[in-house]
Amino acid sequence: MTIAHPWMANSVPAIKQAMLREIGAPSIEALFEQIPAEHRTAHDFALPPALRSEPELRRHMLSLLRKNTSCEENLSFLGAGIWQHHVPAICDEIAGRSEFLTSVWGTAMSDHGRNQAWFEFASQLGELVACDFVGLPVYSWGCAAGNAVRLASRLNGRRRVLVPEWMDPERLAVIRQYCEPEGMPNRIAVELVAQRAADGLIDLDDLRTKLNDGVTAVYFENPGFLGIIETQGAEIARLAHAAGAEVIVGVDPISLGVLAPPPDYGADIVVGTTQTLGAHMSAGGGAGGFIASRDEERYAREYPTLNISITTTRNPGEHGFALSLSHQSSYGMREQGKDWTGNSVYLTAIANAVYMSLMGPEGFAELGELVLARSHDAARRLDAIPGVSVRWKSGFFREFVVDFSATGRSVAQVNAALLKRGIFGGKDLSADIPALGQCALFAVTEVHAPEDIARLATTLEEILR
Amino acid sequence: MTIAHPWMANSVPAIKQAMLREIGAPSIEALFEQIPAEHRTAHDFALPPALRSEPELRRHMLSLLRKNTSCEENLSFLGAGIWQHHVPAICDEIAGRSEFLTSVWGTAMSDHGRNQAWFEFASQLGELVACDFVGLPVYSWGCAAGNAVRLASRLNGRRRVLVPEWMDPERLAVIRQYCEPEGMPNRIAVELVAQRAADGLIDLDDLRTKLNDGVTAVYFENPGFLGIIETQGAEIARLAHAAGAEVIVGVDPISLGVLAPPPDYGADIVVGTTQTLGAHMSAGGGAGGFIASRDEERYAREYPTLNISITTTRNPGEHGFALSLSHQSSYGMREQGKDWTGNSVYLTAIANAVYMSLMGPEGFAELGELVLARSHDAARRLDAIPGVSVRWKSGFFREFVVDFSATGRSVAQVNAALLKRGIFGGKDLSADIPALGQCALFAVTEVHAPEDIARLATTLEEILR
Amino acid sequence: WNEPVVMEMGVAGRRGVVFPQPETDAAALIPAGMRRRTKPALPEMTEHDVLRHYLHLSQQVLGMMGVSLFGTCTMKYNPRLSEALGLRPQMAEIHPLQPAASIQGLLEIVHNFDLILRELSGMDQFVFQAAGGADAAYTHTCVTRGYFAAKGELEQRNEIITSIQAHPCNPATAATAGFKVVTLMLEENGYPSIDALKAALSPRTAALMINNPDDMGVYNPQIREWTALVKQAGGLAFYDHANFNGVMGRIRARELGFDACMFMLHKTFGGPKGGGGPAVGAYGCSAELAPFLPKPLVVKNSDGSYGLDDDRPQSVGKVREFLGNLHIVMRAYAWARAMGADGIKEAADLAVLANNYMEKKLLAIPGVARSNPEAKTWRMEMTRYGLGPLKEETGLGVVEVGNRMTDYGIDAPWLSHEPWVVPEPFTPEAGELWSKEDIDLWCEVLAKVCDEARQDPELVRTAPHNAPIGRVDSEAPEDPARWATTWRAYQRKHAATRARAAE
Amino acid sequence: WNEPVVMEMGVAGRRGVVFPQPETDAAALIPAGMRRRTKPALPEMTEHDVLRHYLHLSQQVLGMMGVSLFGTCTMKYNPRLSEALGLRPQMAEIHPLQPAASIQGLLEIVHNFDLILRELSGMDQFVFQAAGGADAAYTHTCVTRGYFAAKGELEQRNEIITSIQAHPCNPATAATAGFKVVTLMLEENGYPSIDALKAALSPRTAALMINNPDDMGVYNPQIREWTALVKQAGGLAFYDHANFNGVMGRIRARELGFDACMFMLHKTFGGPKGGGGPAVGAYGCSAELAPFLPKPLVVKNSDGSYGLDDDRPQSVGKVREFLGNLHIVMRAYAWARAMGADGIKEAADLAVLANNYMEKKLLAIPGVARSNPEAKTWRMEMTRYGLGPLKEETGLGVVEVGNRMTDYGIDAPWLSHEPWVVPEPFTPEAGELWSKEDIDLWCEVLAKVCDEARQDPELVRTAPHNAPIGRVDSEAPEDPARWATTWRAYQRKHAATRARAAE
Repeated sequence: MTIAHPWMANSVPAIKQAMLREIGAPSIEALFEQIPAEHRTAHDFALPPALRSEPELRRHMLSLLRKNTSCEENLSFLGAGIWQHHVPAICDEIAGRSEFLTSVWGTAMSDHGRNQAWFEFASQLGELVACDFVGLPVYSWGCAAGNAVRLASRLNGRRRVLVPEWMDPERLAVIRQYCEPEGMPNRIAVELVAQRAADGLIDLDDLRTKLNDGVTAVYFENPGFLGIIETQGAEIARLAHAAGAEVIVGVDPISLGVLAPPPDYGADIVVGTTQTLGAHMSAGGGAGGFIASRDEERYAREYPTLNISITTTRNPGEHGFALSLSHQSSYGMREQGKDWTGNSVYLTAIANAVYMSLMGPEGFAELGELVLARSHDAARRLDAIPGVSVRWKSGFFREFVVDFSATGRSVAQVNAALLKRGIFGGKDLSADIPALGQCALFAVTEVHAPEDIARLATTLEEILR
Repeated sequence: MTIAHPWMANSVPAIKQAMLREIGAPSIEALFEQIPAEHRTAHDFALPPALRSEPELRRHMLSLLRKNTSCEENLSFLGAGIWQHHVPAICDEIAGRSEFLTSVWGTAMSDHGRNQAWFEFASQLGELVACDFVGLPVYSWGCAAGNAVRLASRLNGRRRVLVPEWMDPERLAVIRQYCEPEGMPNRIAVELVAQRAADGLIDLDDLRTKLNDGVTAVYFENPGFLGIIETQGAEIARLAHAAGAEVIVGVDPISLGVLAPPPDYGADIVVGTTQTLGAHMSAGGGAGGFIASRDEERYAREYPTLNISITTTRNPGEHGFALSLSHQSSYGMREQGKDWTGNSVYLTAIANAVYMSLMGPEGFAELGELVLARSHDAARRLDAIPGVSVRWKSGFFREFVVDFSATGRSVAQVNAALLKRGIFGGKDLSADIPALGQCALFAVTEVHAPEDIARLATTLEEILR
Repeated sequence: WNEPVVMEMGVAGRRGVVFPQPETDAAALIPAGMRRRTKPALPEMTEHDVLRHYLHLSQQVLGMMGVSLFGTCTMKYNPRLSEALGLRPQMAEIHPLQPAASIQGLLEIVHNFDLILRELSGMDQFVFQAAGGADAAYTHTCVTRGYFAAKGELEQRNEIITSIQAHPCNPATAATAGFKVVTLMLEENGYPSIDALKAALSPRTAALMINNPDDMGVYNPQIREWTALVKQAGGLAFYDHANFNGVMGRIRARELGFDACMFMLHKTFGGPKGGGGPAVGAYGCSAELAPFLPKPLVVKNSDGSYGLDDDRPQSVGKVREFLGNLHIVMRAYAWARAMGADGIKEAADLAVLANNYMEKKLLAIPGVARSNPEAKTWRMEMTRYGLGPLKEETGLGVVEVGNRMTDYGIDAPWLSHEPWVVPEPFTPEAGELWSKEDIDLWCEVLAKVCDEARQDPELVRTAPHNAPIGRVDSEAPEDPARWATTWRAYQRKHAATRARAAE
Repeated sequence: WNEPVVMEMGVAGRRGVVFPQPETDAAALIPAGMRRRTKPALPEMTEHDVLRHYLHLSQQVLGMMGVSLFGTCTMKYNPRLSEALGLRPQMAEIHPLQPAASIQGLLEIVHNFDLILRELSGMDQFVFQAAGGADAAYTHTCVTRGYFAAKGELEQRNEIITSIQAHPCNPATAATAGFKVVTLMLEENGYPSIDALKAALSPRTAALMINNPDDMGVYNPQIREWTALVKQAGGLAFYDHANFNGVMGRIRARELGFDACMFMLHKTFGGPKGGGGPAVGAYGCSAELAPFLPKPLVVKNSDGSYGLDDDRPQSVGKVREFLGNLHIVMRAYAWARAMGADGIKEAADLAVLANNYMEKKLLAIPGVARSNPEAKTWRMEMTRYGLGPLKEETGLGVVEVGNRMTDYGIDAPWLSHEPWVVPEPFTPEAGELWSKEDIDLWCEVLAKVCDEARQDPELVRTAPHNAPIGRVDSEAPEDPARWATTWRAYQRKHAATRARAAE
């Protein structure tokens, strides 16, 4: 290269020469002496041509992005693990600040501001989920659930976990991965508990049947995959605790301005998503998870996460924030550590902290009520379309199941027709839960105005006419 | 209002009450006692409904912006005062930093970083235009030219200014405004100097005829409105100086990596745009201007701008940056000040500073050559289309005049056809310079790839077939 | 950071941005003699180095990072949503000469915001070409010229009347436009008398340009009589609405008899300060003056679409190229929509409440005096105070106190426009943004520094101690031998200084 | 800023964001008993207050604002263009379940980046589901399970071999996946011997997971023999390419006999660190292993369009929901395109050059020792050093020195993964970003601090003195009675502490 690259300060030939002179090496090639000749790739790499100029690169990238159409131009009712909630502008502003964007891990003193922001993430999330101990984030809700099941298993040494039958297949697949496949000696068997067709709630009879002293934990969600609010939490927890199992509840914290936090009905460990708290969907890149519990030593000592604790400093009255219990992580103990940890979604946690600070108690309450109201409005409106019915007409949060079976069309057909009209219909459930027939899961949030709901309904009427 | 507004900290009813209690006022209404009852508007204001929630506001604003199509989705060849150059990403990053975005005017110490950035704006611009004195920015190129003419008139007490005949009508209108209309006692008469049809350069004979001891300044541009590089600058300056007039040259500094800076050919005062140096077009909101000259006291003492000078501080060896010559501004002397000043485009100046730092000498040289090459390539390609001819086939920078007269179509018709195919054609010159016939001014910059030029040409061929 | 000047940074050969090789040889395309001979001495840095440098500088700006009650500037929250919208290509990548059909959303914003301002002012048409409040004042002088030229009175009506408390841009733009400036002085009640106005009015009167309330928080209750008298004399009345924030939703300029007014969108309407723009001075006027407005105007067509009206033969032309800083108009429109009529009125309520609340705290501080002490009414949105008593007692005035305040994260207060009618003036404006706690903090810091001025004057005299740099030498920037607005000038003069020192 | 914890901020009733009133009554829609009874004790703040708070915190992060040669993290420039692109709705507002037809651009990016990584590694298929390097290592353990399950050897092959210098994520994910971990120790030349490997291999061997070069800058020249031996034993060889930066463009994992490898897009490929993600561990493998990869895969259809292949019966399923952090893949793709093949190779060249340049400077500092001092070759992209000699001389080690370095704007160096094989280790990595001057500065500061450790040990012991806060108490976070990862826990324990103190 004759021209220096803007991202490589020493790519100037004269600087390279000066550095070589300083160390007394004849050439850069010579510095690679450790690599045996026969290890080296003979040919040059065949990569697409370099776009070293920013205008060229920008042009190319925009030409690619332009081939996408997003949930901004289109009207989307997709949910099922990633949800379209409003992302306040200052979440982007703060998470995009160079200081946060490019930070690594300095010391508690040099990275004080970021560590404080993380502590504030955990503190505010702790308020929402009513838990005193909150770890730094993990990769996703599914990963958090997987970690939590393993944590429970380490606590009680048992190897069966009960989960709801109609779980998100995406999340369930992740949990299964964490629980190890058949044939592994320490496998945790994942067993499904039936849900009642009438109200979508967990079938307590089936739960009782499956609960025994081999069960490490009962896991359920609020709202569940199909949007249903599980009202039997206290009874489920009572049964689980009676059998010596831990109770793990998965939640979307955005619902907790209106819904009771899981510890209120007996949860020992709470997991869930952080995506809805100020993170863009980003094709799934907004996913993030958390693990929280009572601040009891036996729980804390089994956390796989990195954790930040408030502490004091040399200056009287000053707060500092430092890693807590890091030795038990994989960084500290390698294969003896609790599961493993590494880079996760720490920047998202800062956006989450900003989001929760903006929302406050009233924001979460207002948003929760708005989501309840609009999603029920939408359900009512769709239910009124001939041939379309809403499977469970109340008792849900944000998402609800729409049954197209009686229209004679498949969800795939309906969604294809909607797509032509600029609408992403609900997630097709027909393959995941065949028992439901041609059903789709529609998500309605605060980003959906009444006219959006009306547009969906009239468009569906038009399609199904 | 019962709910506090997110932008008004004291809109909480309890806080308002506490503040009223503290001052002993019975009500907020009472605080307005100074306004006589008969001054008060009786009715409530009829404004559109408030969109207090950010999601609603965002939705509304996006619905409006979506009705625009920009030069990003469309291929644009518009120039003529605002140009589409590449804006490096870090210009936006820096100019968008909260610290710069919301700064006002503290002290030299509390706003040190911003003052330094402004000094760096002036210093780098000074290198490009080869001037030692550079003021803080003014509103636009046209305003800068207007200020410069008035500055010249204050220097030599004369009241005629000569400008090229084929000036940008937009910019000329601004200059005329600054020179005052007929009937004003201190009016500076704006007189046009002919340009030669053959090469578009200034007609020196006409210039000689009009130059006399009443001329305060000769103003010309490089490149001129029609893109033409004025090669007779030294001769023009010689003639002007011989007549006792000042020489004011308007430039786009982005050309100065390849073109000679105006003082090289005798300019006394240099003005121009700052928009091309890292500012988005923003429908004209990117406009900005500058005034520069030799650092001679008699010039400096006539600047209407605010200026930042480097200075020392209490700490040995430390640089500081403070206002210079502010007393002569309208802030210091009201109607006795030099013209007037006020808020201008100071944030843009920071983006400009970042841009110039990124570009460096080689960046400006490369960009200048690329613009020269691509604009000439485009001109050649268009000139080859039957019926289409390029008015002046060389000697221009970025912009060139395309003559559609022989096609039998008007520029308006051609542009309408281009628009249908996603192309913004060149600026229609037929009304501004009727003598040229059906001509349009096309701008080609580094954002235009060879395939864009090919697309323009083949589209024109298709339209004109 | 002890950050060097960018001109000292970099290494030859480094690049911050590169461009593709041209497809044809460019050197031959430069006309003879016009090729640049010596390269500009710009820094040569990587993209990261440039970014890091300006990030460092950004961290050395206090402004609204602390509490800034910067008077006459109406510090508001600048919504970051609007900043993000401003970077959307549908705003940022719009060329002003695009066909109207391609910018319908933008024109709709401009038109609807025009309607909002009409409602708030009673005027009949707004234009946004002026790039700041002062530029809007200038626009008024241009419209005034056009109006009287059309009436054949331009040569006769060559005086513009203003008051000593009007913003300096009013006399300055009037003078720049070629008018003689007649300045009225304040009387005891805080505003010039009707008699003084009458004495100033004549057949030469072209216009009155005035603020109300002024920066002392005093409202001229005779303003309707004023506008009537000006009208009677054949002149135009222009309302500089720089201090609109305290009267929003209470009064309308047109109903008070004004022919024209201006709003500062970067202050009153939530646009970002940006250290001084891009800004907009929205200029509105009566139907009688509208033909003379700078052109083009944004209009709504009969088919509901929006267009540009350039066919305005009486227009005075342009005050700046194109339509103005429409990206700032977009922000102001968003602000107004987020506030609504109720919100705008409440902002005025809170601004006035906050000012009077702050006044109580400030007057409790020994050493602080108030402008127009005899005016016993509640003040409007801001009030001028003075540290004259402190200065007499300690020898330390508002400059030293301001410098010391920055050590506590409080940006130095705005002092006063020229001329200073109060000794050691300062003009804090609390507005509707700042919380009661912020105002309390601001006053506490002032009280503390006034106390320090007595207890430890040297500490205050040598302040700031906690800022990015030490107190600057402000004499060099006024000395032709030492001032330097560019690095090249600095190097030349610095070399000269060293050479002299060596002799 | 002496910034309070956000939980202490705000005033009841303030709002940061509001929402429209619902059209229907929502209260009735909450099932009985499921309504939240007490509101979460979150702060109540205005939008401006929240912004200002987090702006203050952002200014209290050093990181790359100074010079950060943070080893094993390969600090690169994170292009801001990609950050802006990431906020485009066509990236940010994409739902992962959108129909493939609506995300063709994204899928094209993923597929073409897959091709780039295939070319760089020789592998046959990449997948981006893993949300970090460690997650990619875990992906390997999952694929390993799937592969041997399909062969019916899962119960038999229950051991994974790694080395003590492999990144901890390798043994940790292997153990989490249910494998027994066999760890090889280093020998004098800096890597385990062939004999040790042979002794570890057996019919129980499922895989080898290894880095090369390691963090000492030592390249195992026998690595081809290693992979051959593993293959011979029936196991899979996984190349943890954490240290790829120094060998980019020189070697290909597949040609060295590896079955799979991973790249960290947030390190080697210019993605932003973000303090630890969102990240991507790109996992690539041979065609033989590809059927077992997590699904779905992004594929190019015969018609040139892109789609998702979910019909992969042998797939191990998922390691994380959806397709992974594709917004980071987008950034990595942009980085790779901006670099090109030549640029990527040059980056490796410069990283190795910089490391050896830095080494010369570091070894000139009294008190600094080098890992594997007997290895006399040029090192690869980074090398581990130790302040053991300084510690012996002054009692001050790398923690104190690092704290003091931050006083000079140099972020504390990365020390070492566990276990520490060098006393008082630190592992600086210069990479291709940092300039010669940055490296010089870093080394000068280290030299200065080592000198201070001798001249003024108390200054170093009590450092930092110039950071946002003083040195923290790191014992409390390990004490169950005092640790508090949330404000609510802190308040409870703090109250308990005070109560005890009061007794």
